[in-house]
Amino acid sequence: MAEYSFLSLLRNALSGNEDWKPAWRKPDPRPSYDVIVIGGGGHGLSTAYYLAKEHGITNVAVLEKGYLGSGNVGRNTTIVRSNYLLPDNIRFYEHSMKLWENLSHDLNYNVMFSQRGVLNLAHTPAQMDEHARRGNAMRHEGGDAVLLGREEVARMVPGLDMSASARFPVLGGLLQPRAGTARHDAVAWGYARGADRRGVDILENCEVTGFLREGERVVGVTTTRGEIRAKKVAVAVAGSTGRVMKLAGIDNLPIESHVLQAFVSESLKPLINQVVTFGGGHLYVSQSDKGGLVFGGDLDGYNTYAQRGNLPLVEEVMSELLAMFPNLARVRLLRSWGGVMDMSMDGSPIITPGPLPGMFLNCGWCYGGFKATPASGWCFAHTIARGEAHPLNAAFTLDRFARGILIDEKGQGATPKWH
Amino acid sequence: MSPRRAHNGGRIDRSTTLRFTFDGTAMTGHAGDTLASALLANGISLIGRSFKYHRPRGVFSAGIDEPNALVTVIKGNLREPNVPATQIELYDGLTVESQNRFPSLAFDIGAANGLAGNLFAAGFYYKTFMGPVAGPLKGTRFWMFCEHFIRRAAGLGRAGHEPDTDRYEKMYGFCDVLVVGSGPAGLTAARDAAADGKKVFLAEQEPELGGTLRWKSAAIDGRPADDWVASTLAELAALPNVTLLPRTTVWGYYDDNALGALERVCDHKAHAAIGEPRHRHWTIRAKDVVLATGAFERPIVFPGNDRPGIMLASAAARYATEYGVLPGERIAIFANNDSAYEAALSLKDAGAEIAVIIDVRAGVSVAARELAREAGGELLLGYAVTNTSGARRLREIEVQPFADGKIREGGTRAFVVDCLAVSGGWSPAIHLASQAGHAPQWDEALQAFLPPAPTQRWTGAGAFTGAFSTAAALGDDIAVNEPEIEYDPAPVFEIRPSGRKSAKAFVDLQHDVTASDIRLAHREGFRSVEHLKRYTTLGMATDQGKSSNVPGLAIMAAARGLPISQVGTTRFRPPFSGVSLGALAADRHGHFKPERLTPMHDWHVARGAKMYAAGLWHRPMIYGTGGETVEQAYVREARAVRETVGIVDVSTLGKIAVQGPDAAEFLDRVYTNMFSTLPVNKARYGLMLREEGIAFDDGTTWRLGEHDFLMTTTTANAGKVMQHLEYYLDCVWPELRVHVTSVTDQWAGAAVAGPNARHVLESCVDGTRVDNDALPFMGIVRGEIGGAPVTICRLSFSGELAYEVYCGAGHGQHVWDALMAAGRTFEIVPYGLEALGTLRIEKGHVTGAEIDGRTSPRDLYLDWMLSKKKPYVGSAMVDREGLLAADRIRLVGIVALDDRPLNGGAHIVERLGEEPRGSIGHITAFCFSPALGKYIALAIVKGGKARHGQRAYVSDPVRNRFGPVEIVSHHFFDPEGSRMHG
Amino acid sequence: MADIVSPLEPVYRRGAHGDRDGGSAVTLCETRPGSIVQLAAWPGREDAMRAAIRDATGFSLAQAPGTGHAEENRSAFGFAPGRWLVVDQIEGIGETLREKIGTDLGTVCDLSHGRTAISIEGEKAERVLSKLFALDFAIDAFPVGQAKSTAHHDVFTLLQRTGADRFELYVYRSFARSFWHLICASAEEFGYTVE
Amino acid sequence: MLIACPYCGPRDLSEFTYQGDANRTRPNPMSNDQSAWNAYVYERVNTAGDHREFWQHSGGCRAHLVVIRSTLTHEIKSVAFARETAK
Repeated sequence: MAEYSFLSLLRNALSGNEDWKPAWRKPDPRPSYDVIVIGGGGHGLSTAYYLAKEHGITNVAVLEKGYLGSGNVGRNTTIVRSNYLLPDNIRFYEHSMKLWENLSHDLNYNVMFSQRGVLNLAHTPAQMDEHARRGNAMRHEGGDAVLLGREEVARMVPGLDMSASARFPVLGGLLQPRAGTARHDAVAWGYARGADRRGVDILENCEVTGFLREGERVVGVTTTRGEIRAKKVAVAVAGSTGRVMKLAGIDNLPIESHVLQAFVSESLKPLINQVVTFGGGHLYVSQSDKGGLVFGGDLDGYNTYAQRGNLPLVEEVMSELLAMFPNLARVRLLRSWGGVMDMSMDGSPIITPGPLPGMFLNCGWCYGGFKATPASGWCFAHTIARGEAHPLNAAFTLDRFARGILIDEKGQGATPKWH
Repeated sequence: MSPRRAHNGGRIDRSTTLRFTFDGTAMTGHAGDTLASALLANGISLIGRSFKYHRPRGVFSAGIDEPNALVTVIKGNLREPNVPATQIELYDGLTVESQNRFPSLAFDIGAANGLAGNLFAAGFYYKTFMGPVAGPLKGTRFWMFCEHFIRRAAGLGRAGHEPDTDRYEKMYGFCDVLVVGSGPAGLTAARDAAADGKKVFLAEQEPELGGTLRWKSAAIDGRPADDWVASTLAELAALPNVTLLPRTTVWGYYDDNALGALERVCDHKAHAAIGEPRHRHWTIRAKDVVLATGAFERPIVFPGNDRPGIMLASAAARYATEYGVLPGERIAIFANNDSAYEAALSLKDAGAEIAVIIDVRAGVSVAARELAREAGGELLLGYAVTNTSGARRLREIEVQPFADGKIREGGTRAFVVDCLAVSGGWSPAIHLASQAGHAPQWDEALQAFLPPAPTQRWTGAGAFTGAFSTAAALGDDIAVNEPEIEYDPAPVFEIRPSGRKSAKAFVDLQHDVTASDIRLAHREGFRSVEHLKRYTTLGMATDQGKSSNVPGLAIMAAARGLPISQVGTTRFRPPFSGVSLGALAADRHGHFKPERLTPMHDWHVARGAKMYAAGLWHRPMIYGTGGETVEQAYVREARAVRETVGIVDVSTLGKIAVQGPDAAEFLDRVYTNMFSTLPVNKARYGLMLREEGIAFDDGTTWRLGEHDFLMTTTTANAGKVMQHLEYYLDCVWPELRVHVTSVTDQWAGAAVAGPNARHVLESCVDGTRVDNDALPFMGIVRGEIGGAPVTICRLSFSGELAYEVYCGAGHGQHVWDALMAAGRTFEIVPYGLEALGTLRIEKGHVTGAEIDGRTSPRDLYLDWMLSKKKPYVGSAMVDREGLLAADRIRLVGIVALDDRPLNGGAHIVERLGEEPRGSIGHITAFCFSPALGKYIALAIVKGGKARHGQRAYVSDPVRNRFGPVEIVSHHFFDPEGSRMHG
Repeated sequence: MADIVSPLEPVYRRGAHGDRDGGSAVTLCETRPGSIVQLAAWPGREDAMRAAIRDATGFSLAQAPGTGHAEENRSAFGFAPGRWLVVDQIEGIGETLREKIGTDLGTVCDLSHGRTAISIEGEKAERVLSKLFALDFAIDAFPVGQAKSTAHHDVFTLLQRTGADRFELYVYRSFARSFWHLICASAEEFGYTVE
Repeated sequence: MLIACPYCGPRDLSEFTYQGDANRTRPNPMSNDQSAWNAYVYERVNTAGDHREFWQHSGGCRAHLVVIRSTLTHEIKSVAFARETAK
């Protein structure tokens, strides 16, 4: 398949764009593979890509029940950052960040990762200290973080309510300069094309309906496109984790599925350059290259598999956005949508062999899934290929809850809606 | 030739002239005009520029589906970008700007993009801009360099930086029936429901009710349609059970028949009246909903279909009939169905010349032929428009014979026209129904998606259901006289001349998505509807694809060789059309959160206290006296507490009345330590865990009676603790007879602390003694201060002899004043949170910075509070291996060895290197300790106590503070507690 | 006894405000009752508690949720399962009730200082309240005497309808000033009088 | 969503707080069965379908409710006081 480049664009433009080929093949399922990855979202596709690229395992199928990238990889607010507090998370997301920084080259696909920075605002001295704690934690793990004062924030983000009479006046903020946004769909498509070029079969409209077992061992799946056997079956289905794992007889997991709404405004000329988050509530906003403000807030806060939210949360998010940017009241909301989040009990993910022999599990991404895409696939591929976790995901086990070795980034305990 | 005002006709008020400016040019219009109709009346046809190629664009529709004519409305220093000119009601003084053009609308250098159209085809940016693999532009740098320019070129209108000072408002509405849309079907439904005695809301997005009846030429009950509308509206308006909501767009259909609606209260006025909101956001709870939202006309896609002067046929007719505006002098009609023939006649009646009617069909109904004859002009059946020309507006069209879905070469004819009115059939406005549930159904005859089966309580009416005629909308009981035309269109969505290279044929006018882009998406495998949408951005512009979705889908279906029904449709999500963010925030715009004030708030502010936001509360941080720094102020305040006496407002502490015969048992279960053994009139410090064995909250609980406890919580966790208690009482131990009630606001609290605290109380408390016998440590007495009843508990957060004095909140200021007066002799000093923090750091007491939701009681050396005699919430999990691990971070004290301030959030390392590495923990709180004369801090550090006496370093790279520290016990001051027991 | 200071004092401006053409369609007043007392019955003892309320106030409250009654100087209503609020212009009725209500019946909790009472009256009262609460204020859905527990975002509120166009509102004292600003602003377009 | 509080009647979602899965049973407080406690605190059935769950009418009468609600459609099948139905 042809490399993408400016020259190839030019050549094709001159021939009326008639000669472009599909970005990935549409093969029929083969009877068996070395590895089946269930879930054609960002994590499943990147897992397949790194299995092929890093481990030379190319006899791989990615099974997607709908169209490729129909889950959260195409439903998020596109933020990429590694500004975590706890060392296990910082190391993992920092690895992800490094993969992001070279991803467009790696995939020969422009995922438009733009490092315009993520700025977390602080509104009280205590919040400044919390941000400093996190920024310092990042710096001690080799990450980048800058603590900004009030004036620096004001200069950086015009339109922000910097008045002393603001309900929660801005005192400063924590900036991660290397963070930013990427074009979410392009990440799915780029990984799909990259995996496909290395021989991976991407099977769309192929829903898993059950698992093939030999004793305890998982040896394949039944699907709407027939039975497919595999030496290893990997599950990376985010919000659908509960449903898919039930097919394997795993009825209980430290996961709840919740809906997270996201919002886009009409397209505007450049207004907000960074990703800015509010400290007087929970809100993050950035502006896409097309000009729409992309923003979101809290979960609706109840278990659901429906990709739809409700009005109270919509109103909450808007009031938080306007508390930060009172100049936006006349801007209009254009679209909203919901994504189903696999909320874990401590807010951190699970990337692990098991829980059944022959099976591998990747879930619990909470809000963190999109930015984790490269590292999640990278670590999951390692775990599948070697049969054991890489040091970067060694902490993300399933038994850490029972053992009390929690990675509770927000300090909220087993209340998934607060993570 | 250009559009102009017709000599007569329309519903505008020609006697009222309104002034407005467009790009600085003064113009006039009439009351009843929209900006779009007024601009057309002024001969303006170029109104906007498209998103990608910056092509000149004019008015395309007459409603909410407008993709082209977007402008920015300026009010004072506020800008409202991207408003369709078709949605702006003219008022005197209206000021608007065109957008997405530089330097001017007529000459826009961005139009150069159009020259490289093939290069900028769908998805082009995914394939380039990656930049070099190595060198200074490696990584993301080259992309970010390019992106800088792409961002500036993209975007539509420009929003302002000024805070919007207008008012927005929320409104909750409850009704039996919400009727959405006030066309013939909506009016009938509202009238019928009202007649049944139902409480009815009738919402209409336009300023005037009546829908298509305002511009369609039907006769109802033997009267002109507008007469019928007027009398029906008068009838409805007179009914007490009917609420009419003009200018109200129902935009979202949520669970359990909750609908969001935006009422534009003041957009059509130069100024709002006193107290009037600009927008009002309704949440309407309707027992039943009638969706009478009508249908959108859709265009036919053909080369050169985007020039100003090309518009939907119904829009052209509406300009002529409703606004008295001719969109052109010499008009061509291009259609695949009969409805455009009605439009032709309306245009002719308004004074335009119909040059030609072009229809892709070989034959049309008798009614259509009759309309064509009346409208005049040539009727070209079996023809299609294949090209257009004109620089900034339409000048000429080319037509060719068309049969079996294909252009037949030869026979090209040209017509000089200044307006082309197009109709490609009708799509019911099913958006709300789709939001409410299932996927819509494709109807082969109508070539349109019909609403899905309801999953919520709604019914459909009129054109929404695919019944497009007025007669069908009104039902059998009402006689309607209208042409009996066929609405079923020929299944023709795109005219695609073969062979020669043709002009761009636009599907999504605003986003410049062409038919070739859709075929390119198909070629590259982006074939599902969602991939198509995401890859090409089809339907993602401000009009949300109201006119482009179906043609786009049809072109993809053709490319795939599948019927449209098998290609599917994208699910509609809220909002149906843009909703101002201000309206959604409503009264919280400008007032994000309420303020919680203590009874002594005004006193603190009057005393110059610097206030601190603690959740929703305001608390004094310091009481600065002239010229003091924060540090000087808190050191002065804290020193006063250690040396004489201070007073602090503790009213914000959460206070929960825990009452009932099982109250003591309940407390034993929720606290780690024992409360059933607490005597009446005694208080005890308590610790709560989460079930996981992690510290949750702490505070003192006072036993006021055998069955009557007053629990205090931290300010931050008051709400959470309350909910925690209620959860256990309702869900886990419903058998316990305990009531919990929030009494935070019932009591004002003042802590009086310091060696002279007892003297202060002695001189102002009546009705009780406060000496050590009457009021020992953790004892409680009741008395009066200044005539107000008080409850006094001797407990200490500062480590000094201290008392918390509680009184009714309404007496709070009175008691505070009395305490201040009594303290004058002892130079009593009011102190704020900083001094409070200083005193507790010196004592090593923990607060939220240490109880951060991750620390176990052992991490905080609170193991002594874990009762072995009884189970409690958290007891089963507090001993898990992870919580006992040796490398857990645990509470210690820190002393700066370089006599420089420390910082909360600074990390601790064993050694300093080139780069900050090897964190072993972090500082949770720091102060200058007046008692020790040093900068000290509390920290949570790996190993905890085992490191006492060790040298370490503070490493605070985000504040560039590094230096030596000593790790010590967190009990810095008076570890034996002799002072507070004294 | 010391005077009870209202949290609204610095912002309470008697007289007519807002759109004067609206003709003061709404009257707002802080009613400052002397006693606000919560009574809570143990499960199964609700009837006995209602009897105790009848003895103390003379009001016979029906069993149905939210049932209440109001007279000039006194009102009582249910607002939660097994919980009632008794409001009286006289101070200290908590003590009287405490004597009548034993531990076997339930508990008494004095909230006289903890809640701020505001009345709203007038033809636009329903409309003003509809801006703040997700409740149907139409009289058939919210009859006279009835009470409801609700919240405006963070501000927990008890409402009792005490007349065809009159409601009494009880909000947490610490929020009262913010709430007062809000309700005044909501009434502004109709014109309002502070009594 | 609209939850029909048995005390207050149908009320808007904005008045309620989700309090989690109501399928779990808290082990006997004296029990030291770690797997039972782990199941209670950390494991969820995460039903795709009718889900038994706690809600508190926090912006109303403050009662906890047991609600059976579809996690696929948000349709509420039943609401009852938790005190009367909790396991």
